[in-house]
Amino acid sequence: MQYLYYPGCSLEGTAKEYDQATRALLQRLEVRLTEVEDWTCCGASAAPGISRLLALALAGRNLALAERTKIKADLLVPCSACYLNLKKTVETLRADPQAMRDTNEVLAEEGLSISGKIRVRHLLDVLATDLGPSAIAGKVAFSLKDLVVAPYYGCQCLRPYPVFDDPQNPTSMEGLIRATGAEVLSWSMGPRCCGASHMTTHMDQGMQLSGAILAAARDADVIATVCPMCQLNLEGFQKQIARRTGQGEAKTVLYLPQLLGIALGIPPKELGLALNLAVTEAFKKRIAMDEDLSVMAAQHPETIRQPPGKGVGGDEPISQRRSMGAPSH
Amino acid sequence: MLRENYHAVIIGAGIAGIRSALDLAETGSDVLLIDRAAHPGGLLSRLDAQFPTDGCGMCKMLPLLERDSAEATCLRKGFFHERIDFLPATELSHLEGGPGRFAVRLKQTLQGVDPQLCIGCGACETVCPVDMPDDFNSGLSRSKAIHRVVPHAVVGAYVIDAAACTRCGACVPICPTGAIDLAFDRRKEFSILVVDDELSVRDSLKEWLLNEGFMNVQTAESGAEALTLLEQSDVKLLLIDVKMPGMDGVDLLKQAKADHPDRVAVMMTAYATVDTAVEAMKSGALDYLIKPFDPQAMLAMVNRVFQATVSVQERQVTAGAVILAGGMTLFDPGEGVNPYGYGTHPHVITSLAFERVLSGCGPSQGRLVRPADGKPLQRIAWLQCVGSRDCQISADFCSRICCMISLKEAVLAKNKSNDAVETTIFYTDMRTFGKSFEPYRRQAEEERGVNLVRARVHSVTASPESGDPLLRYAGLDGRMHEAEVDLVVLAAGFRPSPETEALAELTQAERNAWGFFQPQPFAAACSSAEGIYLAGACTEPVEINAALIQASAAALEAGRTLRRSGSQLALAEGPAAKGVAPDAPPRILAAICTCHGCLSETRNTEKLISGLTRDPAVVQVLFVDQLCGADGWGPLEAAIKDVAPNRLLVAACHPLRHSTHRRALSRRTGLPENLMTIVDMKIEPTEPQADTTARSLRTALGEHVLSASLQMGVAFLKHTDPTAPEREQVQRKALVIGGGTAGMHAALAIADMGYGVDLVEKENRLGGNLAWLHHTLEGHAVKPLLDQLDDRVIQHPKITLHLEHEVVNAVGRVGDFRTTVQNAQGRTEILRHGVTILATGGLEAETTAYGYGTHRAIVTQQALERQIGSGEADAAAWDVVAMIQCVGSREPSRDYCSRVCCPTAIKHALYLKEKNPRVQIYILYRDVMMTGFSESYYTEARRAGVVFIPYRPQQLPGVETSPDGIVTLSVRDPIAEVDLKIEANLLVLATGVVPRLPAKLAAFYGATLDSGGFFQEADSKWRPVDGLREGVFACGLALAPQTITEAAAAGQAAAQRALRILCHESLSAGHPTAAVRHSLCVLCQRCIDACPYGARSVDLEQRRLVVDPAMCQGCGACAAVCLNGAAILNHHGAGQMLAMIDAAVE
Amino acid sequence: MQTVTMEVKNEDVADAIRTLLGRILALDEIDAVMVPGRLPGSRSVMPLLIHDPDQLDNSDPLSPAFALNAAKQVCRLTRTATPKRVAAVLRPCEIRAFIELVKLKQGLREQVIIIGSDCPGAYPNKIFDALTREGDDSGADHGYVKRPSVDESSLSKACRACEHPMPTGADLAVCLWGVDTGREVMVDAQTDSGREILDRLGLKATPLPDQRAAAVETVVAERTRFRDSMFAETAAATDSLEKLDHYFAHCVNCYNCRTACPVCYCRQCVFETNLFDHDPLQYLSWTRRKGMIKMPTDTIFYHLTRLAHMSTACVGCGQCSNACPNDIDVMSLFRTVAHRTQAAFDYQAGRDVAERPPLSEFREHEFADTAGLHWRKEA
Amino acid sequence: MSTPATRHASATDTREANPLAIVQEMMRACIQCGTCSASCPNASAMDLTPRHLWRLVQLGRMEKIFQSHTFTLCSACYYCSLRCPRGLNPSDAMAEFKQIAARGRMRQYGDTTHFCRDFVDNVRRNGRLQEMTLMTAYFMHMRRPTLPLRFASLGWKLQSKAKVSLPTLRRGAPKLEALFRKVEEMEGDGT
Repeated sequence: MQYLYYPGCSLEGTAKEYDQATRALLQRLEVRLTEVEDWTCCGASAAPGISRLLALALAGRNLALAERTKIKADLLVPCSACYLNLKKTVETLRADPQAMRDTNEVLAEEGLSISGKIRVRHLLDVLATDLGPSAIAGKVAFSLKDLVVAPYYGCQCLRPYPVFDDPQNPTSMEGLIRATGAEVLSWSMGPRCCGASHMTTHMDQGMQLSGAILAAARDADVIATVCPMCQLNLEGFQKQIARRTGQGEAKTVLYLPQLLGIALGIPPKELGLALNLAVTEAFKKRIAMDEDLSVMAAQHPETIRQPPGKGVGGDEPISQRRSMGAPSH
Repeated sequence: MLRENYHAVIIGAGIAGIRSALDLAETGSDVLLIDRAAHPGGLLSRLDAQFPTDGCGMCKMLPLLERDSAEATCLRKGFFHERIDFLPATELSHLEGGPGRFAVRLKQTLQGVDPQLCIGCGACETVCPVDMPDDFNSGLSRSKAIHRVVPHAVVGAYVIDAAACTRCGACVPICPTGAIDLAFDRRKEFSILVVDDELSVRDSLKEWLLNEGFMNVQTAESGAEALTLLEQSDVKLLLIDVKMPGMDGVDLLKQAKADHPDRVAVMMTAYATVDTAVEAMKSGALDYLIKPFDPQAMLAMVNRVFQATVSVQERQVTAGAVILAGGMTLFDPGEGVNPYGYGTHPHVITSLAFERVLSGCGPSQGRLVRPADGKPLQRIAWLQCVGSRDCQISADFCSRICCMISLKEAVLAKNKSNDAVETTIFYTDMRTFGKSFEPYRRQAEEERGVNLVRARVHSVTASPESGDPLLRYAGLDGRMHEAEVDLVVLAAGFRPSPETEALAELTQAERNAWGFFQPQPFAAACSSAEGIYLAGACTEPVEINAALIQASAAALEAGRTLRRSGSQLALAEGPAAKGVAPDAPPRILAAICTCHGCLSETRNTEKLISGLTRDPAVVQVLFVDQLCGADGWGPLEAAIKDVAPNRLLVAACHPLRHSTHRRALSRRTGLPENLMTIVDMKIEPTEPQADTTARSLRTALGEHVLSASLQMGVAFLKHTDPTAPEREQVQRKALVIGGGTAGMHAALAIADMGYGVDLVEKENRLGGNLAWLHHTLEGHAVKPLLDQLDDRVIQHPKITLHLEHEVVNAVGRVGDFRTTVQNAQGRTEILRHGVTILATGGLEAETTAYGYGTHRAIVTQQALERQIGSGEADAAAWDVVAMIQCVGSREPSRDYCSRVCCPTAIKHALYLKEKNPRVQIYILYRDVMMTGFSESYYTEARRAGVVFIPYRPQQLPGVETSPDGIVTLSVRDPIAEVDLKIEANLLVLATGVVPRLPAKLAAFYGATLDSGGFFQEADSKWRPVDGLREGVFACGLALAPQTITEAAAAGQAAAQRALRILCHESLSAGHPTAAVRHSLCVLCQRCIDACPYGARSVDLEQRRLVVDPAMCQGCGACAAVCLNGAAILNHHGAGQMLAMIDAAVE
Repeated sequence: MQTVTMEVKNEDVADAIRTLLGRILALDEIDAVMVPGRLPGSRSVMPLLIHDPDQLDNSDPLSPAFALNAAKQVCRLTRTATPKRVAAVLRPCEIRAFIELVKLKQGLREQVIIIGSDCPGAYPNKIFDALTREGDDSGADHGYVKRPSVDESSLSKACRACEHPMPTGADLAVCLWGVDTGREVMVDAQTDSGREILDRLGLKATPLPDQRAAAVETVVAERTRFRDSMFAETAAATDSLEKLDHYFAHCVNCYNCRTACPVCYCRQCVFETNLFDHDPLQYLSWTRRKGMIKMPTDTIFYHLTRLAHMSTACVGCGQCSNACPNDIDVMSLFRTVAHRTQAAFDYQAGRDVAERPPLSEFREHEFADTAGLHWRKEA
Repeated sequence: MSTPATRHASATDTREANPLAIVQEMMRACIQCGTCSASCPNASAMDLTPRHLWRLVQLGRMEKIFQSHTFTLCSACYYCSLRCPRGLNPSDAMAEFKQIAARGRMRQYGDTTHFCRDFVDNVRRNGRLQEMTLMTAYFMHMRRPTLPLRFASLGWKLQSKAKVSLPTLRRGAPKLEALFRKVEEMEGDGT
């Protein structure tokens, strides 16, 4: 299995560990990643706030770079914001020939062109659909038995494009988490909004939304995320939220590939666990992580086997939003 | 028993199918009615009550004339008509030929229980181990794998759910009549070949299959080996691995199918080669399984193939026409986003399921309790537009009937709880678009306290405290609201029924964007395919009366095709049976069913014989085994020919089930049907004996009671008057009053069937409102329709046109009316006719509201349409156009929605937008009544930038005019919370429709008007174009506000109803009918008031009371109120009843 | 004009009424007056149809007895429309019976001017016969009028239990109670027709005296008390099939009660039709089952049928009891049952000609249910 | 309050003539059912509900719309788009407002527009986002001395984890200059 890889700016900065863990996990799962050469910012949510064409061009540039590589593979994106931006750009360009022409005109400045044929895939989509829980279960070296994990999806990998999961009641993480031996927290906050950039622009509102998620994860040991923005909001503002509301305790927040990586016995250091802002002592103890984060102290004796009778594949992708019909006149 | 040649085959036995079938049968056609379900009645079989009566009236569809041709019983129990054969669980599998000569191939799935043998005793149900959700009750109750589909159905009562059945076999020995066949032997023989290069796959598959009872399984490790085996044995099913060395699976498939195309093959594939497997389906593979697969899934598929092979019975018939009446199916709210937690939240159900909650045979026997936990219901919320009016799920249409269903359900819930239950309906537009809908809504809201909240609920979650459903919605006040209720009812919309796609392919009938069948412009009952007609909700979700009107129109079109193709309709005049002289002494043959020997074992038959023959009227007593089956009716027929009785007494179980037999027996022996009676023996199974699992049968009646029942039967027969009912001659000609859309359609329909028509029109031209209508919402030009109708009417040899004539007087009754018409010069003429169709039309209502008449920029929608038609409307000159809806409508003074105004306003708005995209259009409305597929034009109008502003009748928009030609409207926008001033170049008022049916004219024919001045139907739902007086019909705007297409359909429906009468030389209502003993009658006339059918009157000349035999329905109300003993009901006379009572207490 | 007075001379109230009748008969539009009276040389009181004003001397408008309920006789006079009308002096119970018959289209109300008076009650036929035989002829008349509540116990039981002694529904009501009948009687118009007649008689208008209401109330209260105790006794006497058998033990199927009943309007009773000409085998079969049956059969059945048919129309005139040769108290049972059946339909026989008899029509909401049709009847 | 109805945008209107045109185009089919409002996680913090805002869009009430901060509170969670029964995309329409505000340099939306502008400038220069540089620029623009303090602890934490590199000055021409310039040229806009 092979994918083109677009890490995005956050994964070079605040979400370095997401990048590290993704690479380490996929390597362990024998998936080859080819990073798109000379990639630049996708435009994030800011570019559309300035100009539509600029947004298309910034994202389009990266898509064009990906298309230019010789490798015929899907473009894997771990950052939900980048994923949505790139995905939306592809969809827009496919649907709007004028936008396609304009974008190509801009990209021509850099000698690039785009066809819109490339498929943009979220990391969670690849993990849940292409690899599936069985790929994890078969390689578990360190069972996370008794650990309760709250799967937190955030918005932009689910909406507005319901590609691989139910945008309102998502479940794609659950099989993966169970494959590690961990339990899945039953909650309804998985697809709720964390407040996104409100943390910068409307801090009160941002804290309220993130606070609600943290509060609902009370009974979980870990919150698993698949988006740098969500991760930062949940781990970086935990203390401020607790101070403000007068309740709430420190909660371990991990990127999903980190959690899966631990179960596969990948050394914490390779998963960038030291870079996380919220990893509780209890959690460290649970996974028997030693101080220098390099070794797992003991291998768990149990091996988890694939449940019998289940095929590879996982859930059917949820069908795309269908086009609306109108009666013949 | 079934015929081979039919005039028509009707696919779908819901109410529309039944209506079409009855209409055709009543005009002399032989009809085959099929349904994929095991019972007739369709969706309506699950709805106990309909508004506005809040009761059921399905039986009102039954014939009122020649009633003896059908069984006058509850249609929920069964459907019997001498010209209609019903095949349950049957689908169309092939169709060729054309109008007049269709070859129809049908596929009937046997349900495991022989309906001829099943007596509905229920013994099987007690031993069946499979507990599954009951489909009929929407899964709110449990059933067994072998179960009754419809709790109250009499025929074909039990079926086996093949998918759920475990084939444990427990039910087979316990069935006392041996009606159950699980096909074990055929399963053993069923030949399966597994082809896979992996030994482990071959072995495990074989083992699983053997365990499932498939004993004839062979395996092959390569394509070549498989081909050898195929030559040697008759393999029915192949399971083929896609990827094999040498010949691969697809090659094998092709070769295996080459000489045996009916061989079934299923491909087995790894995930990687799914594409190949999909490809293989093009080469004839049925399906594919992805390895590693679940044994259960594999076995389910094999079972399915097996069932399809063994339990399907093919049948070929011919038909002159085909009517598609497959109806619609409920949207599954669990589909897609499912924000309301359907299927996950226990207290969220569909409106159809709530119908079951209300039903006496529902999960809680009609008690108003929550299905999941039995908690008494105190707060119920209905959520409208679930699966409708939702572009996200390709449903840019309105399902039309959900608003009224919810209102009705809320009222029924109120009824059940003595108004204690709190009911709230969350809606977007309350679409009360029919004649009686608005008053019903008003009553529900104002008198019954049903809360109507204009809001779309966003989500349903469980309350953290109680677990009860918690609704979240944004109120009109701009605030978020939460409401906790006990039960959420989702007013789920509708989708085409599942077989629509296949039917479209087989019949070549086109479908629309949403998968419903597409009718032809102005011809709701015509499909795009010749000879294929459309009835009911298969074209659009519709309410009962629209479905029935369209069904009658479809019957008319089918009849027309039959006539055109030279089909002879075989209508027998009068009863086939020869009469019995009134004074002939009764000779009764008593035939008693021994029902699989049960009677002879447990009864002293000698005693029964001596008891019966003590009365010399009983000439012979005959014991016959299985009178319910062909085995029993043979000996009985022979005995009748031998003994020549003039009365027949039968004792058997379930009298209704024998109605078809009885009719056939009457035809073959000449013994009139009304001189046969069937006594219910109430057969039930015994408890199994200790040494066996088998049950036998016994009658539930004690010896004395059985004897008394038989004696009652004898008493009944002895006193039955053998005189045949009176018949009245028919003037086989029609009078149609009004030459608009509906009138012309009605006239042409009747004339095309060969009967003369007098068409009377007040004006000097035909066409009515067609003259000024320019185009329809759908964009069809109106002029060509008018020209075509005009030509056809004028040139039709059977139509006599009376232009500029008015009806000045009329007398008579069904079959013989005399109408005096007068022309402008005052010359009169008397027309004689057997039926009358009132198609006097309607007009745009007049108004003085909003300054109408004071300013030339204030016009009505009709005026705008005229301007558009004449080219006067200069859209380019207008910057702003405003429209006000519901002017003078939906108010207590005119309490109905005119239904055409919203489509007209939007039609005009779209037209103006097209001509001048810059024109701003504001439509001020109360509820946007864009029902059905017209909803998409509402969306289109919104998309085109038309601004819709809601107003409340309590706060009407203000209008001011200025001399510069500008009309200023002031209205408050409730959402934006701003007062708007709209300066418009044109203000268009939608004043609605008023009927033009003078009460005096209606009274000539015994018809009455409703509160809106429209023709009062006999029943707004079930007899939508019939007057209370038989022989008088209405259509078009005189009947109700209608579109052109609806008026055309109503015209045809009225014609079809009229043809039932015209096709007879003489008329009879059938048995029983009322009569008058003049010697006793003192003319107190209580019976006239009591007669609900208007069949009784005083002949003033003769000073005596007369009964119209064609109109009397034999209800007996007259006999009940008559104190003189003068009003009597033939066949239920006082002497007869007294004799039966004496026999009963003997 | 609403109310007028008629002067009473010599304390002869009846004569004052005769004067009134004379004036009415003198009107153009009135052909004849029907009034109780005695044929010369006879003791029995019968309705007389009088055309010649001189014959009014034979009339006895306040007769203390009525051998038959005259309602059916009024029907004979009003079956179809005639050019002129008749006037009829009727007792309140006769008026009520006539109104019931009008509802059943047996007579035309507008064809008759009804003159009624406060009814002190009447003697049973047998007692009246005895009284007149004793020669106390005139005394029976005058005493009865002057002392309306005297000798209550000898009045007919039906009259003593009659809580409607006022001539409700009459065009003209002759008022005796609360009026000084030594000097005058008052005539009150109760309908438009009544008022028209009064207008043309040229009599002195006067209001009704205040004390009248109290006087009426006293009478009604007394009779209601009697009625209720009669109901209780009768109910107790007939509360089982055995007791009912006993109650009607003397019945000989003479059907006199049916003939005497004013509201039994059938041309021929169903019990006189061949429906009850049973097969001899039938009698034998009945006695075979029961061991013994009373002959004639169908007596209880007959009375029950009459109750079923007529109790909602029963006006309580008591003629059934009057007519019984074997002194069966038919009236008490009929009234007891009728009281309940009429209450069940919120109906009162003879109260109002516009009121529809129970069970004769469907109310709109019953209609759809019963007949399966939704039909708005013309208003 | 009573004002004459504003003229509506139509397809031919240019963006300059009617800045609302594009949002109107997007939201015309709205039937004011309120599903968006009820689904919005930020609705409680908004001065106008989304439904109210769309109605103002349909009625063309510019002044009321741009008195409101509603669209700045959209966190682009797309719940409303998921559920809109008309199949509209209110989330994207909100983003469109942000653009209008940014283009129009509307002072009242300083927080939002400055953030976008600083972000894009950062990208223009560096190609990939320099998070620390962005925040510094943003805080400077906002000219609110207390603002940086709210992020101080987080900033320190991030730095201690070496997650944010110190601002490095990129030499030479901005990385994406050509691309940006072309866009500006094509849009004929000084942005």
